[in-house]
Amino acid sequence: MGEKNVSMAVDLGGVRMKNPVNTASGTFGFGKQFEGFFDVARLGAITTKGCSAVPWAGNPAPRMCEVPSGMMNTVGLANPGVAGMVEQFGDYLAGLEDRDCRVIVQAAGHSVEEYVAAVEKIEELCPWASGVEMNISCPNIARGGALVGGTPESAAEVVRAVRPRVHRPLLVKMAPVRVPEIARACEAEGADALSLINTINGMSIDVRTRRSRLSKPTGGVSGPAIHAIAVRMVWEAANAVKIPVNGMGGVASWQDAAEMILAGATSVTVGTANFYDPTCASRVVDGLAAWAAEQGVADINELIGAVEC
Amino acid sequence: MGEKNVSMAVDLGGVRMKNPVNTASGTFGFGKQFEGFFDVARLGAITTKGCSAVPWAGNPAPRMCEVPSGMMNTVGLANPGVAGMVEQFGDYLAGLEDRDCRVIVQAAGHSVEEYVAAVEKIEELCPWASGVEMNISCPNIARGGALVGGTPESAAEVVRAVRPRVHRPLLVKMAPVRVPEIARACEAEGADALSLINTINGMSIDVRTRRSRLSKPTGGVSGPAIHAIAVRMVWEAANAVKIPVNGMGGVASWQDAAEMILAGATSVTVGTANFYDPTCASRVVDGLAAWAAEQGVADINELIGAVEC
Amino acid sequence: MTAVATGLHDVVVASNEPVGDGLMRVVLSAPTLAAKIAAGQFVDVEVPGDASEILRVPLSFSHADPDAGTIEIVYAVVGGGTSRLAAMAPGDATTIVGPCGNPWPLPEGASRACLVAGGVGVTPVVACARMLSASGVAFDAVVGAQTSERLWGVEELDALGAGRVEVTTDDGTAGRRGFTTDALAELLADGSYDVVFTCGPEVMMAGVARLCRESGVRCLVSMERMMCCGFGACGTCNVAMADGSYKSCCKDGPVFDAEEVAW
Amino acid sequence: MTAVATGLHDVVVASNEPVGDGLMRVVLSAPTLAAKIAAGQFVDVEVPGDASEILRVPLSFSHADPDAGTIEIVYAVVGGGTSRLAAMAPGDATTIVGPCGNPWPLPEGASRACLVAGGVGVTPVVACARMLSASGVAFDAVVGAQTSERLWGVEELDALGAGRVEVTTDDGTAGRRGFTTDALAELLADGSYDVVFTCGPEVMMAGVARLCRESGVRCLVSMERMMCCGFGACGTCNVAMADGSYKSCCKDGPVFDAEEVAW
Repeated sequence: MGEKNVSMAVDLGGVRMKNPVNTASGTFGFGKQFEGFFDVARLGAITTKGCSAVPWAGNPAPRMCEVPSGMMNTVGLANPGVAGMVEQFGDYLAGLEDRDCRVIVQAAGHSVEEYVAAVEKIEELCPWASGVEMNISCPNIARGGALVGGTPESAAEVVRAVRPRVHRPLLVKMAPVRVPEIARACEAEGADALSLINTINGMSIDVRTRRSRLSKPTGGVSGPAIHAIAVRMVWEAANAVKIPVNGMGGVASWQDAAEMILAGATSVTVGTANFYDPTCASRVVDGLAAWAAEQGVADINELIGAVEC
Repeated sequence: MGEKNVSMAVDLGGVRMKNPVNTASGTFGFGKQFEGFFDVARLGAITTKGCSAVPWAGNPAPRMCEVPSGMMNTVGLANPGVAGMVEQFGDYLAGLEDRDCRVIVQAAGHSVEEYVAAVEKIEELCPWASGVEMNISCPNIARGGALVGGTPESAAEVVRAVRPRVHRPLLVKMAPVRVPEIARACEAEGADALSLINTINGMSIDVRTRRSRLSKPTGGVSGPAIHAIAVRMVWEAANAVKIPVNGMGGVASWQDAAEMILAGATSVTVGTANFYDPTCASRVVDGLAAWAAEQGVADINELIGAVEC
Repeated sequence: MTAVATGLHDVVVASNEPVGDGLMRVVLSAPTLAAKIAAGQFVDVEVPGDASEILRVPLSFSHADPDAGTIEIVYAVVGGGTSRLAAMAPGDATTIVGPCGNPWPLPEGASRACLVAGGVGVTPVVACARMLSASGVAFDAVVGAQTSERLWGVEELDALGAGRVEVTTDDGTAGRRGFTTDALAELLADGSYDVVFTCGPEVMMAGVARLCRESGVRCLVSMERMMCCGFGACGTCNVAMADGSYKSCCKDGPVFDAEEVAW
Repeated sequence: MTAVATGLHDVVVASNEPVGDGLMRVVLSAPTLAAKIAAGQFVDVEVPGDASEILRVPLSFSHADPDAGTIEIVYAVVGGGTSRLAAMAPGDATTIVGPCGNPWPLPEGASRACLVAGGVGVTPVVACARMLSASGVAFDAVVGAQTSERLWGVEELDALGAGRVEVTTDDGTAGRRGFTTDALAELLADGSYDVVFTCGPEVMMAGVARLCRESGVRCLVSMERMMCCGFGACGTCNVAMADGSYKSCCKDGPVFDAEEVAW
């Protein structure tokens, strides 16, 4: 094991991580649920479930179904609200920061107003948070459900409104659409880093009942099925902007994570794999270190974007 | 078996098919290769490999790699040219039309000029063809490799140029991006039907060599991995336009095909499954007929877009 | 919340054989988990073989034996995961996540209980019977199945000291033809039960809940939901509550008071 | 083009056992195909079990026996597909697509041939030897492997009437330490061969092609490519030709004249 030889620390737009491994919002709860599986503080960072200014109940059941090499969900951003998160998990999350694992709190909203309200609550109640990730892949209620982050213009609008209110690193969680354009728009509005990809919208129909297999017509596809698509989008984003990219999408092994880094990701985020392989993120930490040593580099940063094309 | 009770004929923008089953360009050769597996004339239609005005060699090896529940390819539109196709397969394809299986010839190009040249050759040399499908998911050489059909404007430009030169039904094979906008743009320029989805661009990296697993940085992902995404895009397109939709993407069973029809597809196209399950399309014909009978309809057209949301 | 932290456990198949038509009984050697899992909780089983089905299979257990270090699971073969599980042989190794969810509670002062099981819902009900007999709580039971070939648990319940065990089948091939609720209505008539524990199809549990409400007997139900994780991370196993809120089947359940649930 | 149309065949595993370190020999009962497939062609095997790996596995065969109705395939266990194939038991059923590609041609008037096999490339070479001995063409052979544990085919070639069989291994654990090209160079020295048939790693075949060119002996190579279908539909198995064009490994090959190929 060559870990000791390789410096694994990365700087994700001001979020200083001791290693590049992060967890995806909505797949890792608030971290605490995983302490029974491994020492969560081994990770470079965790990202919390997306929280809004007030609690949201989310969508009816069924909220998930399986698809080949993946799954679909329509949880609908169910969350206890920022205050509820702090009440239940604030001490744990502050302690995680003390254990040298960065905590990124995700803000959810359906409108500029809701995003602003969410980040203001986070600034007020989460002094311990190392960063704020704004999920702009949510449906925009004011615009008939079109994605908030579905166009460069709408993405820019919400980043512009939120940026001055966030006094720590601001990550933007992009929708998997028009990646280079939207990446540049978010960078221009002052985002410190980009997180991608979010789930890809899909549809699955029970052909006997003629109904969606979810409680909504469509849901987000995640898992190994979308990994190759995610690597391509991370590569496009990293080539489009100068700010760092937090790469995710079907990462289920250190090899998947290494692909993300070679494609240009500064940090790599484990998502759906946390559900069925709850020690995955911890093993990715070790696997990446061993790979970096094998590749003969002194610093993992040398491998970021190092794919030869 | 209730087939006899149900009318299975559909009209795909003027291409009158005896049943809704078609095959995807680039996955069925020129049809003849499949006669050893089943009577190809059982299908409602076949779509030929994309042909250009002159032969194209295509990309170096490796042109394919596997991904979870799918594959990626970068064949690069290798084709014998319209004249080469007619020389090798013209008699077979004309005969297929006589056997009541519609033949849709796909036109490939990298610029407006190349598309125009391709369709003019098809009009000249393929009098037997029931329809022409224009693949606008190709890289636009004049625009630094951006997809010809990557924006509503660029899609409209090429459809506008080709439409007056095609004197039979014109299908447009869309890229899996900005679906509602591009679908409306193609409809506005006079497309008779829309074919979607084409492969979704992906990237797969060998983490030891740091190189793409294909001869190009990226390739097109196809197969069951993208089926749910394809069903969603077909549903979006069918809801955005009045012209019929030819649905495809990871269709590997009659159930997958039925989902496409319920989502709004008038015809359903089997693609990647032809490679590993060469009798799939023939079984889909039978499976759809049995399903329509089970659903208690007199005409398969009653099930198009019949998903309950 | 679960008292014991949910963890990952290496397990080995000790035995795996059919106990009915489409019903299998697997015994897993899982000493650490067998020592701490309680009746009503469940496990999430990794079933290797087909990487296209990524999620674990959540399953209730019928018997956790700390002395033998084993967990017995009676399961229905219904999909890809349970079909692959049915093909696992003694000695095959895999992993399970557990304990998941919360145990059956034993209401303060309860001295007589009735158990109602429908289909493969009998699995956690047999675990409940084991808990009751260990606690000296007398119980009767109703076990329903589609046919006699899909019936399991009657001998186990008898062996655990059940007073009466009423059997119902949809086709009358065992016990009386009809529904568990028909039998339950009669048992409730003598008015001697402090609590009813039930697991089965949701429509059946709704009927059981209604009968209990009419009889003023407390009813505890074990709910089933599709889920991704089993330990509160995914948020997909929501159960609608009577007050309009949602609760998590894995984190807040799977056992709920019937009065909480929106039927 | 393939003379016989490529079709889909139901097959049953007759036997499947190791013949070396990471080398397996499977015999498939496939009467219709065994009667029409010719040496040098290949098959595309469906290996069930893992739906996440959708494509068939293209494999060359060493013996097609029309009387027994069987096809013998010696294969290396290198990936998911061949690992699942290695786990198949006698009696297991699956399907294969074939015949794929074109047979080894027998050059007009050839009376003495040399066969050169590297690694699992020995499989189609043994099929070639069977064709030669049936046609009364004398042949010698060179068989190379990494180690003696990964060597197969020598006895088969002897039994088929090979004159000399030279063995080379990378580590010297069998035959001479070194490369097949070292042995071939010596055999070519006596100048008696009309044709060389070879299959193995591409770098080895390039060396064989060079030696043959220098000796003025015709060389036929069996190429390997990743492919999706095996019957000319996917266009992914292209081989670069010396004239700058591409040919299809499955439709135009897998056998090419070494002089056609861009090495």
